[in-house]
Amino acid sequence: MFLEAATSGFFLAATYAIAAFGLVIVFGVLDILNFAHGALLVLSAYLASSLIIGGVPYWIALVGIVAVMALAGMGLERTIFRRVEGEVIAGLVVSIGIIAIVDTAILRFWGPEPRTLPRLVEGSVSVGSATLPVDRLLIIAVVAVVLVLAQVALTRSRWGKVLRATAQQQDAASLQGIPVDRVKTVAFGIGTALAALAGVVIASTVTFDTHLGESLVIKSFIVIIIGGVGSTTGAMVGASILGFAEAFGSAYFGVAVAQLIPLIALAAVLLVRPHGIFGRRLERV
Amino acid sequence: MGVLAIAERRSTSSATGKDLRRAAPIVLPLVLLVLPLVTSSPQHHSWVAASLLWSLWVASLNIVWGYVGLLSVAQLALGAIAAYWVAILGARTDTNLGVLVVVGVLLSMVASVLLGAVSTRLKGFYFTIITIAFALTVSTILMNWDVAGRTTGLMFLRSEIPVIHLGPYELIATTTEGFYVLTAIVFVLANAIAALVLYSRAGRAMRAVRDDPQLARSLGFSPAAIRTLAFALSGALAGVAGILHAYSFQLVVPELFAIDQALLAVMLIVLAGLGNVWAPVIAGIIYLLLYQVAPIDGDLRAGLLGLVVILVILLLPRGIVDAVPAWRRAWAHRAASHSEEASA
Amino acid sequence: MANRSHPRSRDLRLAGLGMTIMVLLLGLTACASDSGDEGGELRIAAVLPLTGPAAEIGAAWKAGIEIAEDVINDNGGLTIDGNKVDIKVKIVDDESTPAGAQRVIQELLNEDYQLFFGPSTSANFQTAFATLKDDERRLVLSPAQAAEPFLTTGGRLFKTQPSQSPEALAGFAQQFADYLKPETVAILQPQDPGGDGVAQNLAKGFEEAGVDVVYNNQVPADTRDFLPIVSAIRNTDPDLVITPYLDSVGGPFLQQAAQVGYVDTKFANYGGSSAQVAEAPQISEFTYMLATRAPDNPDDEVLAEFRAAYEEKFGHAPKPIDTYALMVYDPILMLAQAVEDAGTSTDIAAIAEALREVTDWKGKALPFSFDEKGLIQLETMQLATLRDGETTYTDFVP
Amino acid sequence: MTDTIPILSVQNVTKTFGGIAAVSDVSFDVQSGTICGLVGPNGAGKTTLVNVLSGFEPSTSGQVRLGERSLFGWSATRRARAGLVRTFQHAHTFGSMRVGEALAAASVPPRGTGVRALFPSRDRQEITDRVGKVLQFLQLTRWEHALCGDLPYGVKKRLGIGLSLVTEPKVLLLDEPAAGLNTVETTGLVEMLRKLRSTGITILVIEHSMPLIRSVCDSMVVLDHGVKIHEGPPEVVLTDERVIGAYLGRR
Repeated sequence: MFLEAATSGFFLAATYAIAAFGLVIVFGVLDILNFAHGALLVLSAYLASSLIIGGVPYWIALVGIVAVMALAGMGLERTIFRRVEGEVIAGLVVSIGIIAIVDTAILRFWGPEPRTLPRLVEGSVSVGSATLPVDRLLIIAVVAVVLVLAQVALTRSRWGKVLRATAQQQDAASLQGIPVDRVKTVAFGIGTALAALAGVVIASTVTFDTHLGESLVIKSFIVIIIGGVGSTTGAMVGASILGFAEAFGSAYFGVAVAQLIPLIALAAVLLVRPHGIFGRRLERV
Repeated sequence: MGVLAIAERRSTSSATGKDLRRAAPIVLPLVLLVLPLVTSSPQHHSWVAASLLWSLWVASLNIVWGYVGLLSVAQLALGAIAAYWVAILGARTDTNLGVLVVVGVLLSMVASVLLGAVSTRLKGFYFTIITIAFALTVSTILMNWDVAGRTTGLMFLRSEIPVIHLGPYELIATTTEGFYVLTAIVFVLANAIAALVLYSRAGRAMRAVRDDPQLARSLGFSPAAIRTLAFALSGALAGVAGILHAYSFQLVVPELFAIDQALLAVMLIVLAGLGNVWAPVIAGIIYLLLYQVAPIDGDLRAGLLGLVVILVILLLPRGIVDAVPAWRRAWAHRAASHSEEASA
Repeated sequence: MANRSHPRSRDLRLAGLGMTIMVLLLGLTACASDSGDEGGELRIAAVLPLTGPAAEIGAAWKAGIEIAEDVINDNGGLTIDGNKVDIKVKIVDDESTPAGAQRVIQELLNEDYQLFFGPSTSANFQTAFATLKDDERRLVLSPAQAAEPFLTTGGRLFKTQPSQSPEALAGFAQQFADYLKPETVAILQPQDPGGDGVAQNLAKGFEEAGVDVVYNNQVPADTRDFLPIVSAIRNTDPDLVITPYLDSVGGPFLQQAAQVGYVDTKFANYGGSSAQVAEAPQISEFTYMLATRAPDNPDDEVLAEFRAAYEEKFGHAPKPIDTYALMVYDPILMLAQAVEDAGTSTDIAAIAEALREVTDWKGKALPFSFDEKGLIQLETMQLATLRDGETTYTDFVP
Repeated sequence: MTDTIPILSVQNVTKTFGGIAAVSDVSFDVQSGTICGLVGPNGAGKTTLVNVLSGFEPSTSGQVRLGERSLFGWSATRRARAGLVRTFQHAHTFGSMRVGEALAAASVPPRGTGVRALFPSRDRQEITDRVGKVLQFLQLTRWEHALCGDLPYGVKKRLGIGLSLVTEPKVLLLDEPAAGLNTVETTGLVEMLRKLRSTGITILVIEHSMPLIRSVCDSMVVLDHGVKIHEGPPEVVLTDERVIGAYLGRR
């Protein structure tokens, strides 16, 4: 039981982390909390289901959708989010609107039935008494690699430095000749791409429908607040806390408890350390 | 304009027009009370009653978000507290309904004030996310609490509302028309209160604190105290809305007060004009047209609303900018980027 | 604030508002009640969740009603004291929300419908019925679990889905116990009214039947990760696992159970269908108890007429979820029968009385009758067991 | 120094951020009805000192007295109500209000939770008069119905002072009132400060522009690296070579 719960914990952590990672990048650069992150994620899941059921090989579908969603994200930034940039609340409201639209679109095109995709890999491995599904282990690995790469890219690569520079000091960045506007667009693209990646990954593991978006994005919000807004490391730590808390909660204490754990964790963090575990201090007003 | 305008009435003559304009949001809703004379169709009464409930939610949200600038997604959850209180004790004790309602409203008020206390620690979206968490907590508890009827909820029958004597007129809320009149009266009062608050010194203080807390403090305003006042008012309003909401469906279930409903209130208020005295009325009209009258598929309504919200924010931020001056910067920013494109 | 924008624009806003209100009032008066009972047809209103969370089941209910309508009209309609009339069912969408239910009920009352089917989901039913219950001129059939507390002797409400009273579910638990012979059972249900009923009362039933309930938990309907729950259940090592009654929850649960190789215990279900194991073929034994009969069983001659009508209308065989269609199909036929017997389409009391006394009507997909309180009494129910690809159907008397 | 009680007295005030002292052990008095200039190069701790005096930041040690009252532990709100009002270097206004409205609001900040403020105040006429006076005094009359958010920078700064004046303060802390103003506006400012002094308001003004200091201040205090390096009448202080060194050295 422990190992299964742990696997589940890792899996949840991975999904939350990758969803939150995108949110953080977008927030860092544009000061926008994209509430529609989850909706875009679910949209990618639905696209994936159509492609894969349509006979497109999984990996091609994955790459294709991630690419498309990245472009879509850039489009959104150019057309919509740019206008409310720096206005977190305005951004929230806009993204609420986007959620409504995306959900409606999904219901129109795909209908309300929950959808399932053929497994990525069948089968499971036994470790002692525990039996662990291979595909989840695989996905955990993939996500872990992606996150590590992303983190490295963010801290080491030139682009990463540019991103972080823009996030920290926009004026300074533009003075150094960084094309801030383009950076923002790309950042939003990356964020959406990560959402898409998360979406396709989840789609191939669990049954999904439009509700998945809302619950995931709220969880991701909680994650980035716990971890500290604007900190990718924090996002990953927060995701792990939440993922494991839920997995072990529902394994050992029942579901109701597991539902409350994230909320309690959030309250605790906000009261003890409002700026989150890895967050920079908040300015008090 | 408040105090100033009143003084100007003595001096300048043009002030009367202004006062009319300011009286309108308080007086005009009285039109609602003549509706029963215009139409006797229960369908129309229930249409407008349902819409007025959303006007009430928006009025409550307008005080915290519009007046003091803190977006709360917890208003419906706050209302749920009052509604469930009345439902649970109404079913198990024979306490006087009036007492239950008053205490219920006070409970929502207290909860709201406590929630507001968080806002002295956490600003902006941090506060918003706290309210999300609060709403989730409430619904999770309700769904797992046998006394609250878990997911089945509890009945909340109008037939338990006693006949209310308004002078010669007897208000029997059991009928659709009676319930409509009750809702209309409550709304007219609530709306008038909300409007008067906005015009009062406290209202200006709220806007002062919203616009620039630092400056407000430097001039002797106490942001914490003023926010507390706003939260108390909006909490009480939410409590009233919650109880009426439950009576309208004659039922309390968690889904009536869920987050998606709160998001609907957010979209409505954004369209109606955040911080606008008219917001509740306009929001009610939008709801009436889109959710009651318009013969369109259920799953289209939300999408349509979302689309309009985005268009409003992008194309006429002034429509909602009223309460959020910073959005004008977004507008300016946009204008700037345009001119750049032009020059380039 | 209004005083924020320029005075002129504010005047405009005011004017606009005033006009909107006037337009509305005019509109309201204009489209005032356009009721009027077209002679020559029996009007029935069906309130179903065609959009929103419950839309999938709503579609099945809709199918059932449409088929019933066709069957009746193709057989020449009804004879109400001498003259032939067609049956005309108006199907409206309550959007799976109480708000929607409230709106459409008012709409239907405005058109003066007297015979109602639904609303079919609990919250929506409670909202709608609160409006209908004191109205002598309305008769309501609904499958909603929340209808049960409202049933009264000689009343005008009829519940078309089997009771979830402790006694009833105790019976089903006994049935499972006799049929599957478990010593310990684990129960998982979705967090909704139906799930509440099953989780609480079925558990009681098992205890009474001497079966030890080792796990009993409810999950939110949008739960996606069942692995920890699977392992928690597996940890208690029950002989029998009762899966969520909703296929949309039970399916994922079984699928993930199969993933981790938890397939060799017995899985059973009350209210679900074979759809649950569609994604989990490795499950060695899955039994589901149907209040109706399995509509996806090609060899069931009782359902032959229904299946034929269904295929004719929709061009494909009934799906497992169409067990819900069956739950509407017959009650509608029966209602029509009752109207014929009562010889009136307006005297609700007479129709209600007749409905209680109906013993024989067209269709007969499921033999049942309504008791004095208007609660459906099934003469037979069905247990279907999937074992290594083979499905065996067993009828039993509840 | 005179033996009358100074209206504002700063006693050994120290403010440290994470060990680094932004202001260390600064003491000086401001006599009632005078204008005192607080000067020093960038980073000398001038604004920090104003924040401490106005209660926006707690002092690490030392205390501030307003008349004979010690303001120890008083919140900014309370200090403002006691008559110690500050302005901001960057023009702060209530963006969503019209000028007249903002002034009216500032003239009667509700007390406590302000429940009483929900009801019309009794002293409307007085408020109108106050607002009218300030509008006159700062020549803001023509802007009365303009939105604060739309005002030109110079006017915004003037309104900033107006907002503090309408509260009828005893002591006014002006944080770089001339910053960002053109020469015309600056001379206007000098005039205004003189008039204010004549109405008996005590002013502590932080300023960079020496001409302004020289022309209006009765006394001045020079800070460098958070330490007071000189105090006295301008003509004396400004000839002191340490001051010139500290000051011009970094120019």
